[in-house]
Amino acid sequence: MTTEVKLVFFAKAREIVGKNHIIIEVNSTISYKDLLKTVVDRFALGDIEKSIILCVNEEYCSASDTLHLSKGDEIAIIPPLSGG
Amino acid sequence: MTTEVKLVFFAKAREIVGKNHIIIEVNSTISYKDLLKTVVDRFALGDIEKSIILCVNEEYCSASDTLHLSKGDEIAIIPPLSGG
Amino acid sequence: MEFLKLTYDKLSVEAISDLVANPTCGAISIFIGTTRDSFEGKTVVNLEYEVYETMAIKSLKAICSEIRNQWPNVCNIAIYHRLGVVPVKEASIVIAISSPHRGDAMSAVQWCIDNVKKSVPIWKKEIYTDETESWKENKE
Amino acid sequence: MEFLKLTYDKLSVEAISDLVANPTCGAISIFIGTTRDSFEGKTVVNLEYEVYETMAIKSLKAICSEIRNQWPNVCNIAIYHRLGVVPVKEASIVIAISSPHRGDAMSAVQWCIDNVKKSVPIWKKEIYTDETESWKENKE
Repeated sequence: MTTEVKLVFFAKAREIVGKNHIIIEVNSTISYKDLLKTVVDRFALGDIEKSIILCVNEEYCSASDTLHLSKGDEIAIIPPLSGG
Repeated sequence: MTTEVKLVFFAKAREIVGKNHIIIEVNSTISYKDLLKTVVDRFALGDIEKSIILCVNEEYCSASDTLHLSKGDEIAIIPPLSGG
Repeated sequence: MEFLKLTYDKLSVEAISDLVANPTCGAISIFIGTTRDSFEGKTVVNLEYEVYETMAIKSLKAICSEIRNQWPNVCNIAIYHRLGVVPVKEASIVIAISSPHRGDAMSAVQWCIDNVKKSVPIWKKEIYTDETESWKENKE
Repeated sequence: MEFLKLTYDKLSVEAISDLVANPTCGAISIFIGTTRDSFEGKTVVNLEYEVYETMAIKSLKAICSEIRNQWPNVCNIAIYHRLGVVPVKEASIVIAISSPHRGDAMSAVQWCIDNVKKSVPIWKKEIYTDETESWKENKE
Protein backbone atom coordinates (compact mmCIF):
# COMPACT_ATOMS: atom_id res chain seq x y z
CA MET A 1 0.00 0.00 0.00
CA THR A 2 1.24 3.46 -0.86
CA THR A 3 0.30 6.92 0.38
CA GLU A 4 0.84 10.53 -0.64
CA VAL A 5 3.18 12.51 1.59
CA LYS A 6 4.59 16.01 1.38
CA LEU A 7 8.36 16.36 1.22
CA VAL A 8 9.75 19.69 2.42
CA PHE A 9 13.32 20.74 1.64
CA PHE A 10 15.55 23.20 3.45
CA ALA A 11 18.87 24.95 2.96
CA LYS A 12 21.30 23.02 0.73
CA ALA A 13 18.65 20.33 0.06
CA ARG A 14 16.19 22.97 -1.13
CA GLU A 15 18.84 24.49 -3.39
CA ILE A 16 19.72 21.12 -4.97
CA VAL A 17 16.08 20.15 -5.51
CA GLY A 18 15.11 23.67 -6.59
CA LYS A 19 11.78 23.49 -4.79
CA ASN A 20 10.46 24.01 -1.27
CA HIS A 21 8.13 21.05 -1.31
CA ILE A 22 6.86 18.23 -3.48
CA ILE A 23 4.07 15.66 -3.06
CA ILE A 24 5.23 12.08 -3.68
CA GLU A 25 3.82 8.61 -3.30
CA VAL A 26 5.69 6.22 -1.00
CA ASN A 27 5.00 2.93 0.75
CA SER A 28 2.95 3.67 3.83
CA THR A 29 5.05 1.30 5.91
CA ILE A 30 8.69 1.95 5.18
CA SER A 31 11.98 1.81 7.03
CA TYR A 32 13.77 5.09 7.68
CA LYS A 33 16.68 3.88 5.55
CA ASP A 34 14.49 2.99 2.58
CA LEU A 35 12.67 6.30 2.76
CA LEU A 36 15.98 8.18 2.89
CA LYS A 37 17.27 6.17 -0.10
CA THR A 38 14.09 6.85 -2.07
CA VAL A 39 14.35 10.58 -1.46
CA VAL A 40 18.10 10.76 -2.11
CA ASP A 41 17.85 8.80 -5.38
CA ARG A 42 14.84 10.61 -6.69
CA PHE A 43 16.14 14.12 -5.96
CA ALA A 44 19.87 13.63 -6.54
CA LEU A 45 20.79 14.35 -2.93
CA GLY A 46 23.75 11.95 -2.91
CA ASP A 47 26.23 14.73 -2.09
CA ILE A 48 24.57 15.51 1.21
CA GLU A 49 23.04 12.10 1.94
CA LYS A 50 25.27 11.43 4.95
CA SER A 51 24.42 14.66 6.70
CA ILE A 52 20.65 14.63 6.16
CA ILE A 53 18.15 13.77 8.85
CA LEU A 54 14.49 13.14 8.12
CA CYS A 55 11.66 14.49 10.24
CA VAL A 56 8.12 13.21 10.09
CA ASN A 57 5.49 15.71 11.15
CA GLU A 58 8.12 17.89 12.82
CA GLU A 59 9.71 15.12 14.88
CA TYR A 60 13.24 13.88 14.30
CA CYS A 61 13.36 10.22 13.26
CA SER A 62 16.14 7.82 14.09
CA ALA A 63 17.84 5.62 11.55
CA SER A 64 16.37 2.47 13.08
CA ASP A 65 12.73 3.63 12.86
CA THR A 66 10.05 1.92 10.83
CA LEU A 67 7.68 4.62 9.67
CA HIS A 68 3.94 4.32 9.26
CA LEU A 69 2.92 7.12 6.98
CA SER A 70 -0.53 8.51 6.27
CA LYS A 71 -1.77 10.75 3.51
CA GLY A 72 -0.63 14.34 4.09
CA ASP A 73 2.22 13.52 6.45
CA GLU A 74 5.02 16.04 6.19
CA ILE A 75 8.51 14.65 5.71
CA ALA A 76 11.25 17.23 6.11
CA ILE A 77 14.74 16.85 4.69
CA ILE A 78 16.97 18.44 7.32
CA PRO A 79 20.60 19.29 6.48
CA PRO A 80 23.00 20.05 9.38
CA LEU A 81 21.62 22.84 11.55
CA SER A 82 23.31 26.21 11.78
CA GLY A 83 20.94 28.39 13.77
CA GLY A 84 21.91 30.57 16.69
CA MET B 1 55.39 59.99 65.80
CA THR B 2 51.95 60.88 64.57
CA THR B 3 50.61 61.95 61.22
CA GLU B 4 47.43 63.42 59.78
CA VAL B 5 45.32 61.07 57.70
CA LYS B 6 41.95 61.43 56.06
CA LEU B 7 39.24 59.01 57.16
CA VAL B 8 36.48 58.43 54.63
CA PHE B 9 33.21 56.76 55.63
CA PHE B 10 30.71 54.92 53.51
CA ALA B 11 27.19 53.51 53.78
CA LYS B 12 26.21 52.56 57.35
CA ALA B 13 29.52 53.91 58.70
CA ARG B 14 28.87 57.28 57.06
CA GLU B 15 25.37 57.39 58.51
CA ILE B 16 26.60 56.62 62.03
CA VAL B 17 29.41 59.18 61.86
CA GLY B 18 27.25 61.72 60.06
CA LYS B 19 30.12 62.83 57.85
CA ASN B 20 31.79 61.71 54.64
CA HIS B 21 35.31 62.35 55.84
CA ILE B 22 37.34 63.66 58.74
CA ILE B 23 41.02 64.44 59.21
CA ILE B 24 42.52 62.82 62.31
CA GLU B 25 45.92 62.40 63.81
CA VAL B 26 47.14 58.82 64.34
CA ASN B 27 50.46 57.09 65.02
CA SER B 28 52.29 56.82 61.74
CA THR B 29 53.28 53.23 62.47
CA ILE B 30 50.26 51.37 63.74
CA SER B 31 48.87 47.85 63.59
CA TYR B 32 45.67 47.32 61.61
CA LYS B 33 43.92 46.23 64.80
CA ASP B 34 44.93 49.33 66.74
CA LEU B 35 43.89 51.61 63.91
CA LEU B 36 40.53 49.87 63.68
CA LYS B 37 40.08 50.15 67.47
CA THR B 38 40.97 53.85 67.39
CA VAL B 39 38.45 54.56 64.65
CA VAL B 40 35.70 52.41 66.17
CA ASP B 41 36.10 53.98 69.64
CA ARG B 42 36.33 57.54 68.44
CA PHE B 43 33.35 57.36 66.08
CA ALA B 44 31.10 54.95 68.00
CA LEU B 45 31.22 52.29 65.30
CA GLY B 46 30.99 49.40 67.80
CA ASP B 47 27.76 48.09 66.23
CA ILE B 48 29.42 47.43 62.89
CA GLU B 49 33.00 46.87 64.10
CA LYS B 50 33.03 43.21 63.14
CA SER B 51 31.96 43.79 59.58
CA ILE B 52 34.23 46.74 58.76
CA ILE B 53 37.34 46.50 56.63
CA LEU B 54 39.86 49.30 56.37
CA CYS B 55 41.46 50.38 53.11
CA VAL B 56 44.57 52.50 52.91
CA ASN B 57 44.89 54.52 49.72
CA GLU B 58 42.27 52.36 48.01
CA GLU B 59 43.84 49.02 48.85
CA TYR B 60 42.23 46.49 51.20
CA CYS B 61 44.33 45.82 54.30
CA SER B 62 44.47 42.55 56.16
CA ALA B 63 44.02 42.23 59.90
CA SER B 64 47.64 41.21 60.37
CA ASP B 65 49.11 44.27 58.61
CA THR B 66 51.32 46.83 60.27
CA LEU B 67 50.59 50.15 58.58
CA HIS B 68 53.09 52.90 57.87
CA LEU B 69 51.03 56.01 57.32
CA SER B 70 52.06 59.34 55.81
CA LYS B 71 50.37 62.70 55.90
CA GLY B 72 47.37 62.75 53.58
CA ASP B 73 46.90 59.02 53.35
CA GLU B 74 43.28 58.10 52.83
CA ILE B 75 41.84 55.49 55.16
CA ALA B 76 38.45 54.21 54.11
CA ILE B 77 35.99 52.53 56.45
CA ILE B 78 34.36 49.89 54.32
CA PRO B 79 31.17 48.16 55.51
CA PRO B 80 30.10 44.92 53.80
CA LEU B 81 29.78 45.46 50.06
CA SER B 82 26.44 45.27 48.28
CA GLY B 83 27.14 46.41 44.74
CA GLY B 84 26.02 44.62 41.63
CA MET C 1 6.14 33.72 30.59
CA GLU C 2 7.73 32.72 27.33
CA PHE C 3 8.40 35.01 24.38
CA LEU C 4 9.41 33.15 21.22
CA LYS C 5 9.83 34.88 17.91
CA LEU C 6 11.23 34.24 14.45
CA THR C 7 11.38 37.55 12.65
CA TYR C 8 12.82 39.30 9.60
CA ASP C 9 13.20 42.50 11.63
CA LYS C 10 16.29 43.76 13.43
CA LEU C 11 16.39 42.48 17.01
CA SER C 12 16.25 45.00 19.85
CA VAL C 13 18.20 43.83 22.88
CA GLU C 14 16.54 46.52 24.99
CA ALA C 15 13.02 45.46 24.06
CA ILE C 16 13.79 41.78 24.66
CA SER C 17 15.45 42.54 27.98
CA ASP C 18 12.38 44.59 29.02
CA LEU C 19 10.11 41.67 28.13
CA VAL C 20 11.74 39.37 30.69
CA ALA C 21 12.31 41.97 33.43
CA ASN C 22 10.18 41.34 36.48
CA PRO C 23 10.02 43.07 39.87
CA THR C 24 10.56 39.76 41.69
CA CYS C 25 13.67 38.96 39.66
CA GLY C 26 17.09 40.37 40.47
CA ALA C 27 18.90 38.95 37.47
CA ILE C 28 18.62 38.90 33.70
CA SER C 29 21.11 36.94 31.66
CA ILE C 30 21.34 37.60 27.93
CA PHE C 31 23.15 35.89 25.11
CA ILE C 32 23.49 37.62 21.75
CA GLY C 33 24.78 35.79 18.72
CA THR C 34 26.17 38.26 16.20
CA THR C 35 27.28 37.68 12.64
CA ARG C 36 31.00 37.68 11.98
CA ASP C 37 32.79 39.31 9.10
CA SER C 38 35.07 36.46 8.09
CA PHE C 39 35.40 32.70 7.88
CA GLU C 40 38.71 30.95 7.28
CA GLY C 41 40.15 34.11 5.79
CA LYS C 42 37.24 34.81 3.45
CA THR C 43 35.30 38.02 3.95
CA VAL C 44 31.61 37.53 4.56
CA VAL C 45 29.53 40.07 2.64
CA ASN C 46 26.17 38.68 3.40
CA LEU C 47 24.52 36.16 5.58
CA GLU C 48 21.10 34.62 5.40
CA TYR C 49 18.98 32.55 7.75
CA GLU C 50 16.26 30.11 6.72
CA VAL C 51 13.84 28.32 9.03
CA TYR C 52 11.45 25.37 9.18
CA GLU C 53 9.03 27.58 11.00
CA THR C 54 6.39 25.34 12.52
CA MET C 55 8.96 22.85 13.71
CA ALA C 56 11.28 25.57 14.99
CA ILE C 57 8.54 27.02 17.19
CA LYS C 58 7.79 23.52 18.47
CA SER C 59 11.50 22.94 19.32
CA LEU C 60 11.77 26.32 21.02
CA LYS C 61 8.76 25.45 23.17
CA ALA C 62 10.34 22.11 24.07
CA ILE C 63 13.55 23.93 25.07
CA CYS C 64 11.54 26.27 27.32
CA SER C 65 9.82 23.33 29.02
CA GLU C 66 13.14 21.67 29.66
CA ILE C 67 14.56 24.92 31.10
CA ARG C 68 11.61 25.08 33.50
CA ASN C 69 12.28 21.48 34.51
CA GLN C 70 15.94 22.05 35.16
CA TRP C 71 15.68 25.58 36.62
CA PRO C 72 12.29 25.87 38.32
CA ASN C 73 13.23 29.33 39.64
CA VAL C 74 13.53 30.79 36.16
CA CYS C 75 10.97 33.55 35.70
CA ASN C 76 10.65 34.70 32.05
CA ILE C 77 12.29 33.35 28.91
CA ALA C 78 12.67 35.15 25.57
CA ILE C 79 14.21 33.55 22.50
CA TYR C 80 14.24 35.73 19.38
CA HIS C 81 15.88 34.51 16.16
CA ARG C 82 16.29 36.74 13.15
CA LEU C 83 15.68 35.38 9.62
CA GLY C 84 16.63 36.43 6.12
CA VAL C 85 19.62 38.69 5.52
CA VAL C 86 21.48 39.70 8.68
CA PRO C 87 24.20 42.34 8.19
CA VAL C 88 27.61 41.69 9.75
CA LYS C 89 27.81 42.70 13.46
CA GLU C 90 24.04 42.55 13.94
CA ALA C 91 22.30 40.02 16.18
CA SER C 92 21.00 36.78 14.70
CA ILE C 93 19.75 35.53 18.06
CA VAL C 94 18.93 37.08 21.41
CA ILE C 95 18.15 34.88 24.40
CA ALA C 96 17.10 36.58 27.64
CA ILE C 97 16.16 34.81 30.87
CA SER C 98 15.26 36.31 34.24
CA SER C 99 15.39 34.72 37.69
CA PRO C 100 15.36 35.91 41.30
CA HIS C 101 19.07 35.04 41.74
CA ARG C 102 21.69 35.18 39.05
CA GLY C 103 22.91 31.57 38.97
CA ASP C 104 19.69 30.20 37.49
CA ALA C 105 19.40 32.75 34.69
CA MET C 106 23.05 32.38 33.70
CA SER C 107 23.09 28.56 33.61
CA ALA C 108 19.75 28.45 31.81
CA VAL C 109 20.93 30.81 29.06
CA GLN C 110 24.04 28.74 28.51
CA TRP C 111 22.02 25.53 28.24
CA CYS C 112 19.48 27.29 26.02
CA ILE C 113 21.91 28.52 23.35
CA ASP C 114 23.64 25.10 23.26
CA ASN C 115 20.31 23.43 22.63
CA VAL C 116 18.98 25.97 20.15
CA LYS C 117 22.08 25.30 18.07
CA LYS C 118 21.64 21.54 18.44
CA SER C 119 17.95 21.09 17.82
CA VAL C 120 16.12 24.06 16.27
CA PRO C 121 15.75 23.72 12.47
CA ILE C 122 17.38 26.94 11.32
CA TRP C 123 20.09 27.25 8.68
CA LYS C 124 22.65 29.90 7.89
CA LYS C 125 24.28 30.58 4.55
CA GLU C 126 27.35 32.77 4.29
CA ILE C 127 28.12 34.59 1.06
CA TYR C 128 31.74 35.70 0.55
CA THR C 129 33.36 38.51 -1.41
CA ASP C 130 34.74 35.96 -3.91
CA GLU C 131 31.07 35.12 -4.73
CA THR C 132 31.33 31.64 -3.23
CA GLU C 133 28.81 30.72 -0.57
CA SER C 134 28.46 28.07 2.06
CA TRP C 135 25.75 26.57 4.23
CA LYS C 136 27.17 26.46 7.74
CA GLU C 137 27.07 23.67 10.28
CA ASN C 138 26.99 24.11 14.07
CA LYS C 139 29.85 22.33 15.71
CA GLU C 140 30.35 23.75 19.16
CA MET D 1 38.57 47.74 24.75
CA GLU D 2 37.15 48.40 28.18
CA PHE D 3 34.17 50.59 29.01
CA LEU D 4 33.75 51.28 32.73
CA LYS D 5 31.17 53.68 34.05
CA LEU D 6 29.57 54.68 37.35
CA THR D 7 26.57 56.83 36.53
CA TYR D 8 23.42 58.36 38.00
CA ASP D 9 21.65 57.89 34.66
CA LYS D 10 19.41 55.03 33.61
CA LEU D 11 21.42 52.25 31.97
CA SER D 12 20.72 51.38 28.34
CA VAL D 13 21.28 47.70 27.63
CA GLU D 14 21.18 48.40 23.90
CA ALA D 15 23.87 51.08 24.05
CA ILE D 16 26.13 48.94 26.24
CA SER D 17 25.64 45.93 23.99
CA ASP D 18 26.52 48.08 20.94
CA LEU D 19 29.71 49.24 22.68
CA VAL D 20 31.10 45.71 22.91
CA ALA D 21 29.85 44.43 19.53
CA ASN D 22 32.63 43.74 17.08
CA PRO D 23 32.65 42.26 13.56
CA THR D 24 35.21 39.61 14.60
CA CYS D 25 33.11 38.50 17.57
CA GLY D 26 30.21 36.07 17.24
CA ALA D 27 29.05 36.28 20.83
CA ILE D 28 28.02 38.86 23.40
CA SER D 29 27.11 37.77 26.89
CA ILE D 30 25.28 40.21 29.13
CA PHE D 31 24.36 40.19 32.79
CA ILE D 32 21.83 42.67 34.12
CA GLY D 33 21.25 43.08 37.83
CA THR D 34 17.82 44.55 38.44
CA THR D 35 16.31 45.86 41.66
CA ARG D 36 13.70 43.68 43.34
CA ASP D 37 10.45 44.83 44.88
CA SER D 38 10.61 42.91 48.13
CA PHE D 39 12.92 41.54 50.77
CA GLU D 40 11.81 39.04 53.39
CA GLY D 41 8.20 40.02 52.89
CA LYS D 42 8.80 43.77 53.11
CA THR D 43 8.00 45.90 50.08
CA VAL D 44 10.92 47.91 48.76
CA VAL D 45 9.83 51.42 47.77
CA ASN D 46 13.21 52.80 47.05
CA LEU D 47 16.74 51.73 46.60
CA GLU D 48 19.94 53.69 46.61
CA TYR D 49 23.51 52.99 45.62
CA GLU D 50 26.58 54.69 47.02
CA VAL D 51 30.15 54.31 45.78
CA TYR D 52 33.76 54.89 46.78
CA GLU D 53 34.40 56.15 43.31
CA THR D 54 38.16 56.26 42.83
CA MET D 55 38.63 52.88 44.44
CA ALA D 56 35.68 51.38 42.55
CA ILE D 57 37.18 52.37 39.21
CA LYS D 58 40.49 50.90 40.30
CA SER D 59 38.82 47.59 41.29
CA LEU D 60 36.88 47.46 38.03
CA LYS D 61 40.13 47.90 36.10
CA ALA D 62 41.73 45.11 38.13
CA ILE D 63 38.75 42.87 37.31
CA CYS D 64 39.16 43.61 33.59
CA SER D 65 42.87 42.73 33.72
CA GLU D 66 42.10 39.46 35.42
CA ILE D 67 39.43 38.66 32.81
CA ARG D 68 42.02 39.23 30.06
CA ASN D 69 44.41 36.91 31.88
CA GLN D 70 41.89 34.15 32.26
CA TRP D 71 40.10 34.57 28.92
CA PRO D 72 42.63 35.94 26.43
CA ASN D 73 40.06 35.60 23.61
CA VAL D 74 37.72 38.10 25.19
CA CYS D 75 37.29 41.09 22.91
CA ASN D 76 35.49 44.02 24.61
CA ILE D 77 34.33 44.44 28.20
CA ALA D 78 31.74 46.92 29.48
CA ILE D 79 30.83 47.27 33.16
CA TYR D 80 28.25 49.97 33.94
CA HIS D 81 26.98 50.46 37.49
CA ARG D 82 24.17 52.84 38.30
CA LEU D 83 24.30 55.04 41.42
CA GLY D 84 21.79 56.95 43.50
CA VAL D 85 18.12 56.03 43.43
CA VAL D 86 17.29 53.07 41.21
CA PRO D 87 13.56 52.36 40.75
CA VAL D 88 12.34 48.79 41.19
CA LYS D 89 12.76 46.65 38.04
CA GLU D 90 15.45 48.91 36.56
CA ALA D 91 19.07 47.83 36.07
CA SER D 92 21.64 48.61 38.74
CA ILE D 93 24.43 46.92 36.79
CA VAL D 94 25.00 45.87 33.20
CA ILE D 95 28.03 43.77 32.28
CA ALA D 96 28.59 43.00 28.59
CA ILE D 97 31.48 41.00 27.17
CA SER D 98 32.14 39.98 23.57
CA SER D 99 34.31 37.16 22.22
CA PRO D 100 34.69 35.26 18.94
CA HIS D 101 33.05 32.12 20.42
CA ARG D 102 30.40 32.06 23.06
CA GLY D 103 32.10 30.05 25.81
CA ASP D 104 34.61 32.77 26.68
CA ALA D 105 32.11 35.63 26.90
CA MET D 106 29.70 33.59 29.02
CA SER D 107 32.29 32.35 31.54
CA ALA D 108 33.91 35.77 31.76
CA VAL D 109 30.60 37.51 32.55
CA GLN D 110 29.87 34.99 35.29
CA TRP D 111 33.28 35.50 36.88
CA CYS D 112 32.95 39.26 36.44
CA ILE D 113 29.67 39.69 38.31
CA ASP D 114 30.87 37.39 41.13
CA ASN D 115 33.96 39.54 41.53
CA VAL D 116 32.22 42.90 41.20
CA LYS D 117 30.00 41.84 44.10
CA LYS D 118 32.99 40.64 46.10
CA SER D 119 35.48 43.45 45.62
CA VAL D 120 34.07 46.69 44.20
CA PRO D 121 33.26 49.25 46.94
CA ILE D 122 29.60 49.94 46.20
CA TRP D 123 26.77 49.82 48.72
CA LYS D 124 23.02 49.46 48.41
CA LYS D 125 20.39 50.66 50.83
CA GLU D 126 16.82 49.44 50.60
CA ILE D 127 13.98 51.56 51.94
CA TYR D 128 10.74 49.74 52.75
CA THR D 129 7.09 50.80 52.84
CA ASP D 130 7.12 50.57 56.66
CA GLU D 131 9.77 53.33 56.60
CA THR D 132 12.53 51.05 57.86
CA GLU D 133 15.67 50.81 55.79
CA SER D 134 18.60 48.50 55.52
CA TRP D 135 22.10 48.49 54.09
CA LYS D 136 22.45 45.24 52.18
CA GLU D 137 25.30 42.75 52.17
CA ASN D 138 26.31 40.56 49.22
CA LYS D 139 26.29 36.91 50.15
CA GLU D 140 26.18 34.87 46.99
